[in-house]
Amino acid sequence: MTTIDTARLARMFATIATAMSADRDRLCALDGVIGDADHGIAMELGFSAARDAVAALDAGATDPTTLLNTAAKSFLNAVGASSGPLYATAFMRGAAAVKGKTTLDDSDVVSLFQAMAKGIQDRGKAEPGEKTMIDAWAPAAQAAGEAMASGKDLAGSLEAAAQAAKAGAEATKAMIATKGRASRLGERSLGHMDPGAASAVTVIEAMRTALTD
Amino acid sequence: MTTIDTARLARMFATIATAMSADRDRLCALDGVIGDADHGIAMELGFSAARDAVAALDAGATDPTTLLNTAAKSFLNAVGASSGPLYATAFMRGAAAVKGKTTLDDSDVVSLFQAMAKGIQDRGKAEPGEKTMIDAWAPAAQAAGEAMASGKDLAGSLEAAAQAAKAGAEATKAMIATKGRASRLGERSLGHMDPGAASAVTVIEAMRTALTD
Amino acid sequence: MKKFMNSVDTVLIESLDGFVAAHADILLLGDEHKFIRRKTLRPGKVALISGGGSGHEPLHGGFVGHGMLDAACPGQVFTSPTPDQMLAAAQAVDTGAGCLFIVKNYEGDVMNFDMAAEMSEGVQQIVTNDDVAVENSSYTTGRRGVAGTLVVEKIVGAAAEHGLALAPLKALGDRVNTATRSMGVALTSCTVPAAGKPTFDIGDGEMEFGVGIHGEPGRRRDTLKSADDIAEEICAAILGDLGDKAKGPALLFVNGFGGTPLMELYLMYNSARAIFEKHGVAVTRSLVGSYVTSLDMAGCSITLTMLDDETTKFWDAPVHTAALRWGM
Amino acid sequence: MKKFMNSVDTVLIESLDGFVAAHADILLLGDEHKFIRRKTLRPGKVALISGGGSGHEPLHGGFVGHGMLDAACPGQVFTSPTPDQMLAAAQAVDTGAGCLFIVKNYEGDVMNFDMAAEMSEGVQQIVTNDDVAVENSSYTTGRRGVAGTLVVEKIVGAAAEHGLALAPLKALGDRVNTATRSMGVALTSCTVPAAGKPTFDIGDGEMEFGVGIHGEPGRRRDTLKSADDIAEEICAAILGDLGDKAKGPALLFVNGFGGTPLMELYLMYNSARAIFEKHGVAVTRSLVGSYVTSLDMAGCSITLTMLDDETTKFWDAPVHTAALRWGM
Ligand SMILES: Nc1ncnc2c1ncn2[C@@H]1O[C@H](COP(=O)(O)OP(=O)(O)O)[C@@H](O)[C@H]1O
Ligand SMILES: Nc1ncnc2c1ncn2[C@@H]1O[C@H](COP(=O)(O)OP(=O)(O)O)[C@@H](O)[C@H]1O
Ligand SMILES: [Mg+2]
Ligand SMILES: [Mg+2]
Ligand SMILES: [Mg+2]
Ligand SMILES: [Mg+2]
Repeated sequence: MTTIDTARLARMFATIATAMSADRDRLCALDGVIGDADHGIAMELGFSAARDAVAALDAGATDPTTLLNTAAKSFLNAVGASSGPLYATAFMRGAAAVKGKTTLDDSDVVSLFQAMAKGIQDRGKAEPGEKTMIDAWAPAAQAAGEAMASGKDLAGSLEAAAQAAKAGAEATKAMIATKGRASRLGERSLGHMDPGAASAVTVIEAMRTALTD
Repeated sequence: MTTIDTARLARMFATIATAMSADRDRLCALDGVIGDADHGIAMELGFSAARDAVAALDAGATDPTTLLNTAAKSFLNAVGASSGPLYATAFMRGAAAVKGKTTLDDSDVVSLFQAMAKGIQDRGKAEPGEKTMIDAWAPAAQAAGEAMASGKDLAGSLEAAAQAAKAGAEATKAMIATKGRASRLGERSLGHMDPGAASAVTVIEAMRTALTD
Repeated sequence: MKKFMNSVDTVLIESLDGFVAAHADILLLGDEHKFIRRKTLRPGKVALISGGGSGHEPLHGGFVGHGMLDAACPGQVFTSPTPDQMLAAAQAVDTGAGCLFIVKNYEGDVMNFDMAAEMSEGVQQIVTNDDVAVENSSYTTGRRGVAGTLVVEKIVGAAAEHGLALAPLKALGDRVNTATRSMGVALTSCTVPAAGKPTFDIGDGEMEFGVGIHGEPGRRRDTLKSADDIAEEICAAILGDLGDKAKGPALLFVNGFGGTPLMELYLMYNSARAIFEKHGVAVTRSLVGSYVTSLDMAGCSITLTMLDDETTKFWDAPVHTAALRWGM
Repeated sequence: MKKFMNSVDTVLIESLDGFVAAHADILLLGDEHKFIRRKTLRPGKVALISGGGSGHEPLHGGFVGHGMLDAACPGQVFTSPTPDQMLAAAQAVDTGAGCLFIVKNYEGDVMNFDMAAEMSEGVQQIVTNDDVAVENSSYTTGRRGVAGTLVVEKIVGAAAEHGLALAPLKALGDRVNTATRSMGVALTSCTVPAAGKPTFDIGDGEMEFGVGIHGEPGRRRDTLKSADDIAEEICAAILGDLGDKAKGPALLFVNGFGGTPLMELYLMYNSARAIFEKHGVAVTRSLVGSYVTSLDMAGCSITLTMLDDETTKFWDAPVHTAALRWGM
């Protein structure tokens, strides 16, 4: 059983930010096909801002909820694209899910993870199958919960989540977008991976690495 | 000694109009190099309007002055380009020069011709050498007057005018424009014939044909 | 890319600085360029705040002033402003009677304004969605908010000036939005400064029918048609969508996308007006110009708002903003 | 050529029909589209008539109305109107106090207006020539009249409304013209409908410095510079030409050529204002927008008019035209 403290959560944001910088151009290219080509920029900007904001906190004097809310707010105010409110809501809901805790155990992290997915869904009102990041996040949250319920530890649960996200992102290729910018393309969106789903895979993979390695 | 009546003057406008239609594209092309590419259109429009206006008059009941003023007005109102006021003024001055006559003898025609050139010069305030139609009209008017003074008939005088116009137009190639649209080009106008001088040759040649053949 | 600019990163703030300097008699700039606001507020009046991606100038900053908006929040080009901007604007211009956000229906904008609304007290929102180019059908995202947003902002702005409270203002805005339909056509693409090249390729003899104001693709690509044929198709889409409502007095608004000159816009107005009037619409108010643009895109949209006595009165009411001004 | 039009031959009249229909509250169209006039005349007021080639919209038709012109005569695209138009306009709007023609300095326009003036009684003329791009030097034709013409029309229009007689109006107009300097830069060519193709070729990385409003070549072709560098050169030409006069209050007018969006114009305004103020000019009045255009050309001009109390008062005076409106 790992114990995640705020310093570890702060490092998690640094890990995601690094991953986003590396993935930026691919995400912009994906968004260029069915959106407006800025998704990589938005994700890099958002997570860099979140990283900097949480790094500026005094980890010893900050609880996970405050850290996550700080990340949410800085992400939100850095990014005007759709991904801003979606990830900001994710982290705010995650913050609420771990309210009162000073450190997080395995099941707390899975709850946080599931709350994030729920936050994205509540904010964007997308259902699975609409070709959005929800097609990665929803199966990932479900897989993490199931893995934990079946006795897996955090590493195993997040591993299951990452794999489900990957499969979900892959599946968006066969979907016609009915939410987000790509929805105006109708059938023209077929055959292309949703950029938000693609970046979700990167985020989730980075979270797994940062929280379990 | 020929006698020019209003019917003959009306036919003169028809002859010029035909010549202008034939010359239109060349004049537009010349104007395209150092102006705004509409000189052929303007001249065709103006002389077609003048032809139609004078054709509508009752030749028997109209004196040359009225006919020329009618031509001037219809030319003026048909053409928004610089050539409109220039030729309109030419014909109005020509009209004034033959005021009171019912038919024109050789020297009347030469006076009319000289008044036209003077009218163009008064309206446009161009001096010879400024690369305008004046570089054809001024030497043509002078040559016509000198020929007549030296005893030539109308055919000979207009023949001299046409030749002087041609030489004058040719000479504009070596001039830098200081009047008209081309004046903004400075030295860039060098090497190109002035379109208004080129059309003046055509007008004068058509007048010669119509009044002497 | 051929634009008057110094660097991609400073286009927006330099332009905002110039804008507010040129209209310093009526406007102020918020800290960090977060918003543009009226210089003088009217205590007790509901505060109207709009905003959205930049690149649609004069929308929205050009509509801040007496009789229209109290503040506008400019996002980056074609990108929603962020909630901190709306919160800062609300804090600056809410004099106690509440705030009404006017938001164009794009998910980025809607979600960002939603978050700002959730973080505030006493905020209502109007979401405009006048674009009939996107058919409602299966797309749950719904229609885009385009040029009709100006009409909502003008009429609601006048009503707010007149003293209407928050709830009736929201109801009025929704009613105007429901009475409004727009559709656009692009002849060229726009070029986003940060991208440095046209958003889409379009052939010399082509046009994009039903284009959005960010260069989003439209209903279809077609060969370039005559003005009358284009107007015919746009007006048919608007009339078809309005159905029975397309009778009686209306405002006809022909809007340029930034690269189309007035001469062509008035020609389109002439075509569209004839078509609408043939169908029983009485064009009693008109607006022609480039008010809701898409950077340098050549193209235009046609907007029809069905009017009644109340909305006509509010349309006519005095307005003093950088881009719309009459009666004062 | 990508334009909203039905046929080259009818572009102008369809556009004029739309224009007057959209502004039927204040405008009337003369027979055969010879002129646009105010609906309501003020007996005893000197009649102000302007005009010129079309393609510069909203100039001049957009400036007809209370506080500005009484009539405008539209020529074909980039071609002077003919004297019958000016005569018909004068006949329609001269209420007995005489007529003042406001003419941009192009030979076609000057000669056509001259002929109309000679055929009328009681006509005076102001010829505007604010363009410093063409250096005076040996060219007897002199400078072109460009965007500064708007300033002359506004100030003289207000003075006419105020009751000034013909002679002092002409003197005032000449004074405003003398206090005004402009210069423009083109990023793209315009396309004349009848020509169907761009007037000049210009490379992706080039601009034309000192271009005229008909696509005439300017001082020189150059590589595309930053906004600040462009503003620097234009302002230097204006300041250099004004010499000692460039001190004190002034109107700064940044004008778009038709294809340049407001965002860029305000950015240029920001650059130009900083430069002028550094040189001791106090920018007390501002105007930014596409008012004196060159069809669809991307580009802009900067105009500076040195103001005094009287001209400031007339600039501020109420105006109600299609394109400029304030105070009423
Ligand atoms: N309503 C929504 N719910 C969930 N995800 C959404 C929604 N709308 C958009 N997205 C996601 O956001 C991604 C685009 O993000 P981004 O490019 O940052 O925003 P924008 O579209 O505003 O430019 C899409 O690929 C999609 O995955
Ligand atoms: N001031 C002037 N005096 C005499 N001729 C002139 C003058 N200005 C222009 N022109 C003549 O007019 C010709 C151009 O005529 P046109 O193309 O019809 O007019 P625009 O220049 O108005 O388009 C020039 O080639 C020149 O010969
Ligand atoms: Mg995007
Ligand atoms: Mg975006
Ligand atoms: Mg010409
Ligand atoms: Mg011409």
